[in-house]
Amino acid sequence: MASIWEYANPRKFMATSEALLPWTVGLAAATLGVGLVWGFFFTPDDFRQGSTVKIIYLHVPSAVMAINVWIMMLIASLIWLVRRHHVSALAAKAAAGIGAVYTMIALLTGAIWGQQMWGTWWEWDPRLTAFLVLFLFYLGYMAMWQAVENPDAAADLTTVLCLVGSVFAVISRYALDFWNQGLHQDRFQLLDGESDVSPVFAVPLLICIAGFALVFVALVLYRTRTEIRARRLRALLTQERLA
Amino acid sequence: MTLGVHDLSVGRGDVQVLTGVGFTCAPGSALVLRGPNGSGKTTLLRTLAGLTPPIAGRIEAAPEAIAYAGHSDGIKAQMTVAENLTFWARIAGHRDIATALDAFDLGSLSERRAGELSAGQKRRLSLARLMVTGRPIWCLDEPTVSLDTENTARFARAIAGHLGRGGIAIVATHIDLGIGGETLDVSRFAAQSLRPDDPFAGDWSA
Amino acid sequence: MTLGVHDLSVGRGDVQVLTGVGFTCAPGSALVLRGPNGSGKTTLLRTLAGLTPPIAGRIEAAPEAIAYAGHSDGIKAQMTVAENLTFWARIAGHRDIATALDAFDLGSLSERRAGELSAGQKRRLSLARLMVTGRPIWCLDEPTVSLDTENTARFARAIAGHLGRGGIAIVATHIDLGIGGETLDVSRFAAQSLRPDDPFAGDWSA
Amino acid sequence: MKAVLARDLTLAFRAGGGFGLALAFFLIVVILVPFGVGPETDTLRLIAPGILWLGALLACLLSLDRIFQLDWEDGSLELLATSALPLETLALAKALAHWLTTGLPLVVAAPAFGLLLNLDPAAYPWLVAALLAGTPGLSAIGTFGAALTVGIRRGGLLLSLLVLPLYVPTLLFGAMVASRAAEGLDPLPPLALLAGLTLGAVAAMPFAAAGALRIALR
Amino acid sequence: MKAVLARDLTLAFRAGGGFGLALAFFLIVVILVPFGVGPETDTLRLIAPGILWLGALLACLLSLDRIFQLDWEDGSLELLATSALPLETLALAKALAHWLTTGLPLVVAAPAFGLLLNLDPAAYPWLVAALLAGTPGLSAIGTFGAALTVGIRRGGLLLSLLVLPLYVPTLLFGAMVASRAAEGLDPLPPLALLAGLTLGAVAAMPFAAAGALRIALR
Ligand code: HEM
Ligand SMILES: Nc1ncnc2c1ncn2[C@@H]1O[C@H](COP(=O)(O)OP(=O)(O)OP(=O)(O)O)[C@@H](O)[C@H]1O
Ligand SMILES: Nc1ncnc2c1ncn2[C@@H]1O[C@H](COP(=O)(O)OP(=O)(O)OP(=O)(O)O)[C@@H](O)[C@H]1O
Ligand SMILES: [Mg+2]
Ligand SMILES: [Mg+2]
Repeated sequence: MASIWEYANPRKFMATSEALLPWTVGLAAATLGVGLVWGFFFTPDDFRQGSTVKIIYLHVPSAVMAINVWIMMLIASLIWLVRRHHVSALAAKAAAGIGAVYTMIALLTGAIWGQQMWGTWWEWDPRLTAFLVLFLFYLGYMAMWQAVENPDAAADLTTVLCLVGSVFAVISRYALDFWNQGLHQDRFQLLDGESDVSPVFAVPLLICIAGFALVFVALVLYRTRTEIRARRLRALLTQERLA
Repeated sequence: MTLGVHDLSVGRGDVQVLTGVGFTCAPGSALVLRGPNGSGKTTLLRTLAGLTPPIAGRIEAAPEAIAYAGHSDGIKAQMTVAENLTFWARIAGHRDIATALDAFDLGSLSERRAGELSAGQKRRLSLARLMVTGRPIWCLDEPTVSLDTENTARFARAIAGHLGRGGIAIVATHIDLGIGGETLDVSRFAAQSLRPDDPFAGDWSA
Repeated sequence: MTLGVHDLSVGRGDVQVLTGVGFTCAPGSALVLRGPNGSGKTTLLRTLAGLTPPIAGRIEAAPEAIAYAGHSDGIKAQMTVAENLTFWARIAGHRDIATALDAFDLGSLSERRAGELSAGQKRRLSLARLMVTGRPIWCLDEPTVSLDTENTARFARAIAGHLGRGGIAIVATHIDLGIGGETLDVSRFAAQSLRPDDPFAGDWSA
Repeated sequence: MKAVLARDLTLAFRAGGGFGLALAFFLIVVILVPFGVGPETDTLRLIAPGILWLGALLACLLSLDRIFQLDWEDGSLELLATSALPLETLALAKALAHWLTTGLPLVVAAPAFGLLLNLDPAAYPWLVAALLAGTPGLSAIGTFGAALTVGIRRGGLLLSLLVLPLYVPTLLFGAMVASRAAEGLDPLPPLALLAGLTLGAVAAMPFAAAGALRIALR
Repeated sequence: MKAVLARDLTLAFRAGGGFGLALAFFLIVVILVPFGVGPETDTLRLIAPGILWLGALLACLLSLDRIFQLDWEDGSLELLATSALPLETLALAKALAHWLTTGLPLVVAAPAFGLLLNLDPAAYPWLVAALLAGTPGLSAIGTFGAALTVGIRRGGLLLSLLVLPLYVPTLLFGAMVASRAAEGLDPLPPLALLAGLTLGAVAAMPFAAAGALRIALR
């Protein structure tokens, strides 16, 4: 059987991802479309929050994904560190931009929601703060990729950074379990039996989360391809110069 | 202590500059690296010194045996000549700087701030630094730049002394140094291609 | 445009290095400055270029006529060779960099980032910069450092062309450049004393 | 002048050029303050305009030493000084490039950072107006300071020390604009003073900076 | 190790070395704050511990890029890397030298600056204790950041961006010590946490920094 590591070869990856990309894009668009339309137009308003509750379909998926993306970057970076697969490092680089945008969406929607719910745009509770620090790590991570000339050195250095930032990713997910304080919504268990969110909201929300995840997969494939092409271009230019 | 280099490929950034480099230096022998601008002398010396990892091949000599002196010399402008030398001597684990000062006639300059030296005086200081490292293999990149004739002769004497003590010297230069030794033209090994291990290179059309 | 220097005293910091320097350069002539390390060649050139004010004496030539090239070359590592040259050409008020690129065979390197050049290639870039300034008097401090024989010849041709157009070149060097011209040994003017205008010097006992 | 401006902007956008980092630093200062002083909303609202200005000022400060130091280190500055370009024009071009890469992004982003500190809604437009009027002055004064400290290896801290006192009036009036707006008072007088300060700084700076450069290069 | 330490201290005390400038910067930040937030004594007293910590942190930050950058520029770092000295030891010596020239003076001077901000008298000893426990951690984390950004020309701003988020916990607990003391609460728990953070940073830093240096020098 072919080893999974074959896909770490850029050429192999380009071929496979080319075949996969249309499907992922289609699936992502469909899932996200269904989830958002369902959530926005076919769910009742909340008795307490009115139509504001619909922000949930943007806020929760983007917040969840913002953290997941960082964890994915961590895994990709570690693969680079251990096995020196270039595609893996480039995937981490490609994911950072998406993760940062998700984080920003979560921050913005959270702020708007907070303005409605808590009467303030921002609160300094542990989870929100850790999340904001995570955003800073996204920025620093991208700046680091920008600043270092040599791609291999950049990959190594950003890996170190990614490792350190993971602490804050974990805190922004589990802060409430540690400190059990703060204004922010408790972690609700969408999947276990006694969900505290009525299924009317939960099902479209789950679809939205899946949609955001698929959008991420599609974008990351796309951006990784772009990164590979950029490296390829660089190699070709160098080759031409040397010829 | 012999320096053996076998089938070495060296590069800078994405580019492989030299490939298949091989030579051996017995104790007491010098090797002069020659080659036109951009042929890869500096790259080879940096790789020997352990500053750049080789692309392929083997270097037979502990990196702790090698002292490197390149274009930038690690001299602190705010410290005096003697303080600069003492620092490097202490890092190398001993304290005698008098021999090195003498070898390059720095005695009269030893209390001067290094920032107030002329180009040639600075160069002498960085050559003196080599002597205090006490390492057997010297890798020198254009060591006589800015030196006048008298000091070039001093440098040749220092090299001769080092070889006489069983040391080895690898020297890249464009001009004649009068230190004897074999000459190696690095352009023989010119590769100037992408690194062979670059997965983004090669023909992708297939 | 003639360069005349009359009874010039030059110094660095508190120290007067040369005194009584005098020479004239007619258009089309070169002057080679020689002298052992630390004798004051760099100091003299910097003074001529207007970077260091003279202690005494007169320099007959507008500072706008003089282009200086010293040890540091004002090259931005992040910009390409062509971008670097274009910048200096624009500062000088014109846009043609092709001649300068040709003169030092930089055509094939023009899209390279300047940070990725070897020592000799960088030196060629900084010599090419001189040509785009379009100034008649060149003050060069050890210009052929790091250049191989082929490029030293190129440099000699560039100087010859410049002199042929009625330019002037003052060149400090330790090695033979093959550019002809008169030779001036600066150690003739050696002063190595405190600045004569230093009010804290002299005999205070009286 | 255009050549210098174009080059500085190019360098800022190239790898390691540092564009956008001032913004990031601003953000970080704004985030750190609540940690230091505690997250009580009322306290924060009270000190918000001051902190925003302080953040902008520190972010600006941190990038000042790039203005001349890099050019000095690689010898460009000496060559520019002996070129046909007057040093006054050089200083002006440098200040403009600094403002475009540092001040302008801060102005654009400030309202978003105001949210983090619970700035009073009435103060937002005034905050932006004040930053727009004040930051060019910060760049101009900073360029002067950078010219004074060029040639001193790692003059960064010394530079801050020289420049910060000069920033006091700008900070004072700048913070006053936003806080007066938040309290419902007329913010125009300090704004006018701020604009006056900036105009004065921009007008006088090129000469002062050029003078300082001439001395430093000697 | 001792040789490096001695050299760094010598360099710091020589002209242009920057000793004492951190202190001056600290002072200026502390002075600017009242201009920014207004001179009301109560507000000041409230935010004093936070501002003092913020000032210390920023002063520390500003000198971080000296740690490795100068040595990298003049080639010393490459020579040290090929010398017999392990890079871990080098990083430790550098962090220690940074703390001795930056952190320690801040600790000593902080009570005086507290006066300027009307710090509560009860808080003084605790402020000093907290700074003493916290600033070595700042130096250690900063050394790690400096190692990450060495070789990036003027990485100063990037360095701040990377390091400041890591300073958040130290700032948080540090300010908490003094403010709890001012409010009459028990300041020991945050102080213990602070010391723990510092110990962790000092223990882990040399290895992380040496790793980063190896990559940067390659
Ligand atoms: C700027 C303010 C806000 C930020 C930065 C923020 C951030 C976050 C983060 C980091 C998560 C966790 C994602 C995960 O664990 O994977 C989350 C989840 C969530 N947020 Fe927010 N949030 C904000 C405001 C709000 C507001 C105002 C509400 C509603 C009243 C809200 C409701 C939720 C809910 C229901 C979840 C899902 C619960 C969970 O899985 O833990 N958020 N948000
Ligand atoms: N940092 C770098 N990144 C990429 N390529 C580089 C770098 N430095 C040098 N090169 C390239 O590698 C090749 C070899 O350079 P190297 O410095 O080893 O030459 P050299 O023989 O020392 O030349 P010189 O005689 O000019 O010093 C050159 O073509 C050069 O352009
Ligand atoms: N910045 C400085 N401050 C004080 N003195 C200096 C400074 N730079 C050089 N000197 C001293 O001035 C004298 C002349 O130096 P200069 O650099 O002009 O010599 P040079 O002829 O160019 O020598 P080289 O051949 O070594 O380049 C020397 O004795 C030197 O030590
Ligand atoms: Mg070389
Ligand atoms: Mg000289």
